[in-house]
Amino acid sequence: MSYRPEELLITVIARLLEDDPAVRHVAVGAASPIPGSGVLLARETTGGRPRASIIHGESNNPFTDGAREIFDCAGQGRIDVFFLGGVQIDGEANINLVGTTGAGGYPEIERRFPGSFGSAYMYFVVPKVILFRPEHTRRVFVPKVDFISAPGVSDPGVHRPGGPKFLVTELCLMSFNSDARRFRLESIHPGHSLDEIRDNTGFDFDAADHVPVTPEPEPARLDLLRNKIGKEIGATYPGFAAEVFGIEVEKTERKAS
Amino acid sequence: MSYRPEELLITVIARLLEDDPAVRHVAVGAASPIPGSGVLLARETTGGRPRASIIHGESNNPFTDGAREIFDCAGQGRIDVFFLGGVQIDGEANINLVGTTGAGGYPEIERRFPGSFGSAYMYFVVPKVILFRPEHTRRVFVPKVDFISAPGVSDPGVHRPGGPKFLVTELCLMSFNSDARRFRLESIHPGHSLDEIRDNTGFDFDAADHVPVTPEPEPARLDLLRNKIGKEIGATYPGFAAEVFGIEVEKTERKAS
Amino acid sequence: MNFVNSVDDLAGRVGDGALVAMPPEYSWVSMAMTRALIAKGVRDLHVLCVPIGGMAVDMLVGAGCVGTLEAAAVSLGEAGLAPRFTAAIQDAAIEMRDSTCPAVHAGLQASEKGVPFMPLGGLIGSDIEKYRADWTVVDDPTGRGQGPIVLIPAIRPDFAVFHSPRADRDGNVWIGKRRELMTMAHAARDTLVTVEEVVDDDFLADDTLAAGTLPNLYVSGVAEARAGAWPLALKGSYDADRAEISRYAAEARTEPGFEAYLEGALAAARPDAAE
Amino acid sequence: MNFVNSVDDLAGRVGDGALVAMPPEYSWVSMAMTRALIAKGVRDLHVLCVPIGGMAVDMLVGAGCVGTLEAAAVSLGEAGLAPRFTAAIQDAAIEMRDSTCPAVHAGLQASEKGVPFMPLGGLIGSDIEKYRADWTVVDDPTGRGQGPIVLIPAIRPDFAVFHSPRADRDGNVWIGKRRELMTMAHAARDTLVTVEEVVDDDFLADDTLAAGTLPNLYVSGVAEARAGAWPLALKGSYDADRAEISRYAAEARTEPGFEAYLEGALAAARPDAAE
Repeated sequence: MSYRPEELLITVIARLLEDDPAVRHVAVGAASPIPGSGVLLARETTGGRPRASIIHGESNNPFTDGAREIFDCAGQGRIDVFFLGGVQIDGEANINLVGTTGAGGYPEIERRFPGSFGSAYMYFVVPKVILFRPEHTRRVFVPKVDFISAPGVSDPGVHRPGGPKFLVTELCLMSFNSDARRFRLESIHPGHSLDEIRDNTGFDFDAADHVPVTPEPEPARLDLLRNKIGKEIGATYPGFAAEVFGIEVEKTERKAS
Repeated sequence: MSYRPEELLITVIARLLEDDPAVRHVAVGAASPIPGSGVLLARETTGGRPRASIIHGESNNPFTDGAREIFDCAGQGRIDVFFLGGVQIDGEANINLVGTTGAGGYPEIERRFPGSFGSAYMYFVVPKVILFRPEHTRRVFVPKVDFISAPGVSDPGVHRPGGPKFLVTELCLMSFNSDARRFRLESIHPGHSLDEIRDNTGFDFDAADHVPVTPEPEPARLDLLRNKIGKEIGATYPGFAAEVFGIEVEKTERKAS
Repeated sequence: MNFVNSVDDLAGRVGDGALVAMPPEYSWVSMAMTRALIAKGVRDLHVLCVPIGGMAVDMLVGAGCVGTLEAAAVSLGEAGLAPRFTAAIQDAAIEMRDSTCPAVHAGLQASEKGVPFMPLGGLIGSDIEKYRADWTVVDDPTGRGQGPIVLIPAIRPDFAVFHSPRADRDGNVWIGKRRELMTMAHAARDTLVTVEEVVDDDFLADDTLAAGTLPNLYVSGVAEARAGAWPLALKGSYDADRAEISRYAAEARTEPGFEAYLEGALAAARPDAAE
Repeated sequence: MNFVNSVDDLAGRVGDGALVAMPPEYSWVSMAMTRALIAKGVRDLHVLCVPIGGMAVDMLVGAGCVGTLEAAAVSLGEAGLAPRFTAAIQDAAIEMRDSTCPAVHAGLQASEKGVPFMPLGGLIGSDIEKYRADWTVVDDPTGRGQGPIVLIPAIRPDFAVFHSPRADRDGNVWIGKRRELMTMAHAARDTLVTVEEVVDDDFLADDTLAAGTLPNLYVSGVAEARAGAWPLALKGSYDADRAEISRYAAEARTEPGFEAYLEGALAAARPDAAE
């Protein structure tokens, strides 16, 4: 059964949630259709185990206490999984969402990106942060980020119940070991190779002698995605649903205030 | 024109608000019909200057952010006047809302009263706190309170934009000087005397050679009270309005949620 | 989702020694849960009044359910002093942690934000602050010379317990402008709610209703209890039954009087009180 | 009470150098006020994005109104990077205070509570914390050995500025579940609101509406501005005009393009956009 690259990534994310019974509540930030689809898929395949909260979503959005609630909720320990990205990510899982700097470093900026959003907090308090950055190049995966929006690891004295656990890219799935401060290659997506990954990664990482291939999306999961999840995620991301699943979603009817 | 003692106290309070242009917003706590009536009267006689907020009131209650809002609002500097009472009040304006203790002091309690409510905070942040305690006896006005729910004065290093400014009792009006840490008799209610006040006060206070008599309620103010304010305060305190003003108030119609 | 069969099932989750947060009388107290907790015979509760207690707390104290009480005040309001609370304090039968309203709110907000403490102005020089060993007075820790300030430690209730007019079919609970209920629920590990009725609606799908709704994310259990706040008021639904509250205030002045009142109150539900 | 004749009157109150708090794009930005502030030629604003900025902030930056910008991020969302913001940062034309969402909320909550600072978890070891000289890292000041924590100083905006579907006849403003607007207003000295319409109602008299209402106690001025969020969405009233936003994103890539866009935007009100 043929599939799109987005569908592969969605199933990779869904498995990370399905396989872990400690995942009871997954929150997804703004503009994250692939993680959002992954969560909704995992909820479906597990019979509803992880609660899915999609910030600013037209549905699956339970927040009624304003923009701070998602952070308060995470601080309360009620969010088990969150997704973060990065303009740059380095081998110690430091993430940079601010931009690239010149040799002098911040505040001098060569190329500015939006900013750190809530990363400097969520990375500390959510137990299982999944780094999601499809573009797998040396531009993204650098030896050392130019600006640390949020550090990958912290000194032992710092209260940090959370941190990075996995990294999902267009080429592979990695895990992160915060004691070793290193990524480890867990599986290589079909059609790609360890050499390709090494060539496109600016930091060293661990890998077993034989790294498994990432399983392709199962027909049953693809079926769910295309016939059920696509419509649901389309309520919040109509453009994404149209492009990836070929679904035109009517805007959800909501009573006006 | 004859008047009831409550009407005298209401007009005494109203004048404290009318005469001070810095009084823009007066908040009144729960179960305070006399201060509440005083504020509404002052609002009427000044053409609407002080905003009146009656906590838990059926009307004049602007709070929509829960039980903490009144305290947050005061902390923001948006409340200019608040009323506090006391089971005991001493000559340094310390107030006790907790109860009387034995010789060993708190936590041993001889006679317990409800507790300190928000006094330990409001006394610090509201610029003009009016102590209101009708019963003027040595049981109330003691040399030293058994328990300090809130102190009358603070050390210079303590951030304290607020504090006690006046004391209204059934016998008199006093002001409080926080530098001198002393009360001063400002006026004696009609029919009472300085000796009577000294006899019934357990602490020393300042008094001029000739202390004025508290003005009686003016007919125009009494008219306003009985014909307009009584009905308004009756929405929140029907029993009080019936007893003092002889007004039977229909419960205000409010749409149910 | 979070529905249970009965108030007794809900009360069954509250074990001895639990820290239970309860709202003030103007904010939807679950008297149904109060009676169920007493009937179950729970012991050694740490009750946190948010921030003021009334008849429910007085009954729990009188019934011997309370070991520690934290409150800014306890009173029956117009019906006078809370008799069993007053007696218990005067007899030193419970541990009392005298607080002040904004300190209770600050402690809950600290838990709501997942921080270990919250600063609060005022308090310094009061005996409330003096006798609270768990509060800390520090010189302005930002080093800006703003003077001493009190740090209130986070209060994390095991349970927030309250009543509401209604929940929707998903267990989202209407709280209206009673935002202290939301803070309580955010701060507490579990939130147990009795409601007048469960309605076939989705409060979160309506932007007007969503504004006053506690999402089921924070709700561990909901049980229907008609007249569940009786004899207290449930604003918007029914007024207080002042005669009943006065009767309580009078009878509970003595321990035998309280016992007799309690027996009657536990025996007779009052399903007609909401009418 | 708090009504003024026009958006320009409202904008007239905002002087050069003022600290202005603005909501994120999903939470009712007043584009009408943004245009009025630009037309008036205000300078050296300290704009606080609560916590994320979008087209309004980008326009203010492009028009030279901003001296200092504090935000967790600035972006046009689906329309891509904010072009004038990006250019201004790369040219070091404005002072940027990079923040993170919960720190902005915490700073406003500190002002809301009248305390000098608020503690916040996380942040330690980030370059955000490193470059914020106004933030303080202290070892657990309660002495409980809970480790270091960041103290965020209170942020007290001179003005909170936003748009809303409606105000009532007394100037009470509907905010629904957009509670950051309430925090902004509590924290700010003055709150200036544009609304689609003023309705002959009393939101506070209805317990359902009161739950989502900012009382006029916190509102300094209200002006009607139809389609006042256009081309952004006003949830519940109208959707975003994506074509217009995309046109802006494209034209504002260059300074001349931005100037041309701005000229058109200030010339043409769009009273029909809400239909």
